[in-house]
Amino acid sequence: MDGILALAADNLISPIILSFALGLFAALARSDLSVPEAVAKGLSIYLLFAIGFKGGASVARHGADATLLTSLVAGVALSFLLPFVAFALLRLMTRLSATDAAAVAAHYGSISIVTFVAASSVLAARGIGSEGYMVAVAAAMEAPAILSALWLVARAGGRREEDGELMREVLLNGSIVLLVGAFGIGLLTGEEGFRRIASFIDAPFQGVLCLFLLDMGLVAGRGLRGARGVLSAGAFGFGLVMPLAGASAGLAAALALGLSPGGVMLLMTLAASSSYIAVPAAMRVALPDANPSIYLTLSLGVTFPFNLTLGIPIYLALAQAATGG
Amino acid sequence: MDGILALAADNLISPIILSFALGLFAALARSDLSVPEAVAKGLSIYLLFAIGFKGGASVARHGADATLLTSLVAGVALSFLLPFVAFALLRLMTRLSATDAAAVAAHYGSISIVTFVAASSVLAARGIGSEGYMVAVAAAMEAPAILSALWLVARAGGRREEDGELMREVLLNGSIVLLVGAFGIGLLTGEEGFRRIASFIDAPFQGVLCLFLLDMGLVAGRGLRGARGVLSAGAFGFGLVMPLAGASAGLAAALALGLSPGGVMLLMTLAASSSYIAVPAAMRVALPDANPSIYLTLSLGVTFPFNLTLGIPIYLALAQAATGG
Amino acid sequence: MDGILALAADNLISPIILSFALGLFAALARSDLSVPEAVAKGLSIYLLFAIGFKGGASVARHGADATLLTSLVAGVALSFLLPFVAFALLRLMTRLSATDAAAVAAHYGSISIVTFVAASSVLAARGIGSEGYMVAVAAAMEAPAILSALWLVARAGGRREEDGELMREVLLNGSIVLLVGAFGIGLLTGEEGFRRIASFIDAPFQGVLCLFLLDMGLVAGRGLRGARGVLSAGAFGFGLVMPLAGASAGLAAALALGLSPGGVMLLMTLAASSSYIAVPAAMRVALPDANPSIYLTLSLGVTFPFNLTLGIPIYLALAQAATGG
Amino acid sequence: MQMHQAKRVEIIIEAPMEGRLTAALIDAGVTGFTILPVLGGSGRSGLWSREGQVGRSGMVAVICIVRPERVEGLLDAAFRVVERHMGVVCVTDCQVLRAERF
Amino acid sequence: MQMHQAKRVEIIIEAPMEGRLTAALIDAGVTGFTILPVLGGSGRSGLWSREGQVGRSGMVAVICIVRPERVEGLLDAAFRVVERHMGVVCVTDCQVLRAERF
Amino acid sequence: MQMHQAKRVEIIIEAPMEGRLTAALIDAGVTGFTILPVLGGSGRSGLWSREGQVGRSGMVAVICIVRPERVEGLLDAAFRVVERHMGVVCVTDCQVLRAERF
Ligand SMILES: Nc1ncnc2c1ncn2[C@@H]1O[C@H](COP(=O)(O)O)[C@@H](O)[C@H]1O
Ligand SMILES: Nc1ncnc2c1ncn2[C@@H]1O[C@H](COP(=O)(O)O)[C@@H](O)[C@H]1O
Ligand SMILES: Nc1ncnc2c1ncn2[C@@H]1O[C@H](COP(=O)(O)O)[C@@H](O)[C@H]1O
Ligand code: NA
Ligand code: NA
Ligand code: NA
Repeated sequence: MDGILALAADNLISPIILSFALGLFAALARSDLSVPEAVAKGLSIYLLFAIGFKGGASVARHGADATLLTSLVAGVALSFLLPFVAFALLRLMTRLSATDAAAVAAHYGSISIVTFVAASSVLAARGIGSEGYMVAVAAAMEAPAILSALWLVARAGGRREEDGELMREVLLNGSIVLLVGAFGIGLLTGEEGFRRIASFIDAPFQGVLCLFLLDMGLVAGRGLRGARGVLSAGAFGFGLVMPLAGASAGLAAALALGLSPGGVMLLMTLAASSSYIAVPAAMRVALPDANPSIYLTLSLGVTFPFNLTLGIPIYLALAQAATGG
Repeated sequence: MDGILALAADNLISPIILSFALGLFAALARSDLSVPEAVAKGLSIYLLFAIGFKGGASVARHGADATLLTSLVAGVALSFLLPFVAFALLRLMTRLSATDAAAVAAHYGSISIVTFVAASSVLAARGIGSEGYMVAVAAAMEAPAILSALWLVARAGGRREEDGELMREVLLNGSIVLLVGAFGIGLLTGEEGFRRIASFIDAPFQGVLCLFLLDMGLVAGRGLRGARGVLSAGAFGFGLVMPLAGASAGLAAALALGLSPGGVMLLMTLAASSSYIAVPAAMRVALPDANPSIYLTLSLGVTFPFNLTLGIPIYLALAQAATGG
Repeated sequence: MDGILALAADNLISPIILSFALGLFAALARSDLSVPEAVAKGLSIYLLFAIGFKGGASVARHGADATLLTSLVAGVALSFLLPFVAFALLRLMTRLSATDAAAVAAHYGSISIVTFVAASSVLAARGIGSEGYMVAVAAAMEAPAILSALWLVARAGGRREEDGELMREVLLNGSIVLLVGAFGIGLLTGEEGFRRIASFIDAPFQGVLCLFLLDMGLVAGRGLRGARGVLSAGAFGFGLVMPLAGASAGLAAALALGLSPGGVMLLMTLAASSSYIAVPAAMRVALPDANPSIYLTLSLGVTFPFNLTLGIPIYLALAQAATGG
Repeated sequence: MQMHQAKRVEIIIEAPMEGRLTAALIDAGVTGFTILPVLGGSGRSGLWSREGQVGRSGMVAVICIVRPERVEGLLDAAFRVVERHMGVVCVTDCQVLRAERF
Repeated sequence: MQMHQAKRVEIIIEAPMEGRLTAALIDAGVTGFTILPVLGGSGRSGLWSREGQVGRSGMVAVICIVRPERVEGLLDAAFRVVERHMGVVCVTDCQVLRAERF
Repeated sequence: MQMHQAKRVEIIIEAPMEGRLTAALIDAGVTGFTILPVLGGSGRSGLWSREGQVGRSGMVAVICIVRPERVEGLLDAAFRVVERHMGVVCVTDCQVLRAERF
């Protein structure tokens, strides 16, 4: 317990978290500080490219093993199943309509790549290794949750748009393509490729992450400001309980897979995190009647900060305790 | 005198100044070279974050002393008082209306953070240290001048908009929040935080500054091109005299405070520089009848290049002479 | 021959080429991956500034010689003459109208600075030196081809817009001004300037190039997708034959000039490459009846990828064989 | 200058639906349109702003200028896409040069 | 397709005044509007362009579609904000789908 | 609120021609206009999108609000520039506040 607190305190005064807090503060104080949309997108392209490439290069270095495949399968399964957990919890804790609950559930089955990146940074700062292919697992977990959510709505009798395009769009979502593509490039070019562009993708990584989290703080703060009154206490509680439930499922799966302590922590983080790019866009197309304020505020305004500040140290402590690592 | 000339010559052929000159040339020659607005804003976010963070980390390293507080107070006082000097000079040297003169005066009481950054770079290149908290002084000097200007207009009987929002907007201006916030982050995370992101905020700093000054040159050049005939000879003269007046006031204050040679030079530069972000926006809201071409052209087209090329070496030479440093 | 193949294979699995391939794949698969226009422009500003500066600093280091001038003259001559070769080939291989053929020819007389940058990277990765002033030659080759194309249209009786502005616009095109300007800054500030900003313009260069080529792949892929059916087999063939013709002319000129092996390869690459920035804009103004799909698809969709993947290794092998270097 | 009557249809729609709308327009034979970016706005679902967003969020404005007789078909096609989504459809009378383009 | 008469009000205004204008609109009961970015322009105060600017400079275009009976209130509210500032207010007749939204 | 009849002219034109168009407008005495960015579109020369482009490609929308009696001169000037180029010119009736500005 003491370990967790020390870790959390240490985590809280890192430049990354403080940058997020600065953004949050600026938005809540109605400062006009803002990051242009194009710059935010540019930073996210950099982060996806760098994290994908580093993952691929690390697999090239250490070699792939059978766990790569079983991990991918486990990730897909988690993404399929977590929406059902989320939906049940939401039905229990809130009075959201079936459509709204399903839309929220889709977000929590999917993942947040920035939370993943922040968790990787914590591992790196502590010198804890992890499986490079967790990046591929992250990509594999983005989409399946959407199918579960659509199935939940259909079962609840909700009308939903027939749309053959949707799955193609989600699977070829820019962030998935870039992450998997950069992973592939890292895998193919290996050590030699990494050396060539290391001073671009490695050295400035933490700093770019700071600026990106500054922007995430701004977006989250603006969302919270605009959504005052949108979230019931129950919904708010869900935003804190669900990541813990997800992390537990992730822990169980990771131990079954036999991952390293770092890998266990990353899979927990993925399961605990919730989407804020691919899934919101998909929900606007597939479930236009679901209220975007609810799922965006929960995902970006409640769960994302929780994971960033308290969640990640908790998951790391649990992962180390469970693996004895 | 020889020292100043050598310093100025040396300063003039630095990549930073030449980048500014390139932008200026391109705009005057009507090249279509341009930096997208979003990129320029991204570069300025980087510069503010980096300079704020470095200032905070430097205070964390060297410890704060009583001079921090007295310096902040001195900065605020300079920002309040310099508009009166500027207004008097303008009334003497030009035939601008009271409203136009007050709007210009507000710009010269406030500061230009890029001029400050350029001055810091000159210090760094010469290995001259300075007080890290000068960044906080810079932030404190942004806003007070606006109040003085509004008071000047009111006294001159000029109608002015009642607007309670305005001061909140100015004090929570994005650039102030980012500068102070990054300063705080640097202060809290200290040496350890700096080490983590040094390869982002330190190594590429000079290069980013080059690109940013390229853009400043473009903007200044476009302004000069558009404003042909807007400035009288008197106004033009004011754009060269006022920075020297400001720098003298800054020198007096800095000596009274007992700053290091580098710190003296930075306070002189702050007092000599004029705003081109926070104040123009505030003037559009508060003094819409003031002509923006006048204050933008003076601030960006005359005083900014003067400070960048001749001003900074002069202030450094004077600071060194006055402190014997 | 074996050497070329090994070189090509080696070239093909570099991060740069794979990033381009990823963009191409994403666009052809209709992923929504995209680089914002402002970011793409920001990356290109960085690349132009860095390559220009490095060229200038290199000339400052090694000194300029008489070949600088003769090389500039040769570059201008190549740019003037290649459109005639291209026009003749197009008339032979395709049924394009005189206007369309002239517009295409203008692109192939001019150059692609990204292809030049990619070729420089291949040289750098292999530790092969080259004349720093090739950057200036590249700039000199951008515009002359446009005059040749206009002359070709006029001769063919095509109506063309009288437009005194056009040449000024082309010669003061943003990319030319930035490239030449940065070259000048590098030349003036030399070794000392380079040291100051090396960690900005040198260290991350390869990585930035990757992201830029990712975007080029996206743009090329979108173009190819939109232009299905626009190109006849003959036109497509032209897109592969013309760079080889250009490279041969470049080789002859380079040998006559007595350039180093690296310089020979760069001049071949310049002659083989085709414009995608300055010339398309000029053609929209001067030859609005020419179909932009044709010239953009040929230049960006056919010749650019060809040069990037197969062309550059071929030119390097030939340059080394011809100079015995 | 010879002018011709036409209709200007302005559709403000969520960015993730842009592709579906333009596909529906093209299916309905409307091959001329222009897409403008939108910075922010307010409606029944509250205020929003584009700044700092990274996903395909926000809205776009699609402008189509068509001959009067084609407006009905255009609106039918657009309505099927917009129906259950946020957004606004607004038609104005206008006059155009070069009628052969529409 | 059932269309309804409405008014389209387009206000081109300095960016630093955007927040005050939208606040005034909301105060006046106008809760639907869309904000478009502006690249540059020319008016009595000369030419300007957005490129390379870093401050909150430039202009934005605010578009409000309202029922005809609300246009007067809207213009009153807008005018009080715009009055002493640069910018343009322009009203067009238009027709909208889904009148319940306005 | 006192309104005045005016014309709103919207010209969608290739970006490389923007400078020529605004110069022609100013020559013709039209000193008020606003330029909006365009994200993409479709016309007789097919679909295009601005994303990732680096050159001065794409289109812009130029909006001029003028007194009715000046519209003819404006269109003549614009037409000479636009004539052989891609793009669209569309005129709507509108009403403006502050007629002295136009
Ligand atoms: N009356 C209106 N006038 C202009 N734009 C509107 C109007 N109503 C809605 N919009 C735009 O459509 C978006 C979604 O509106 P809504 O579906 O009402 O939430 C808003 O954010 C605005 O950008
Ligand atoms: N007649 C007009 N038509 C369209 N936009 C205009 C017009 N007049 C002014 N504007 C816009 O409003 C801004 C300020 O105009 P002004 O207040 O006349 O300086 C200009 O830069 C244009 O963007
Ligand atoms: N009917 C139309 N309505 C709106 N915009 C159009 C229309 N036709 C063409 N455009 C715009 O003008 C550009 C060029 O059109 P075109 O000359 O037909 O290729 C298109 O890409 C659109 O942005
Ligand atoms: Na999850
Ligand atoms: Na000052
Ligand atoms: Na060429």
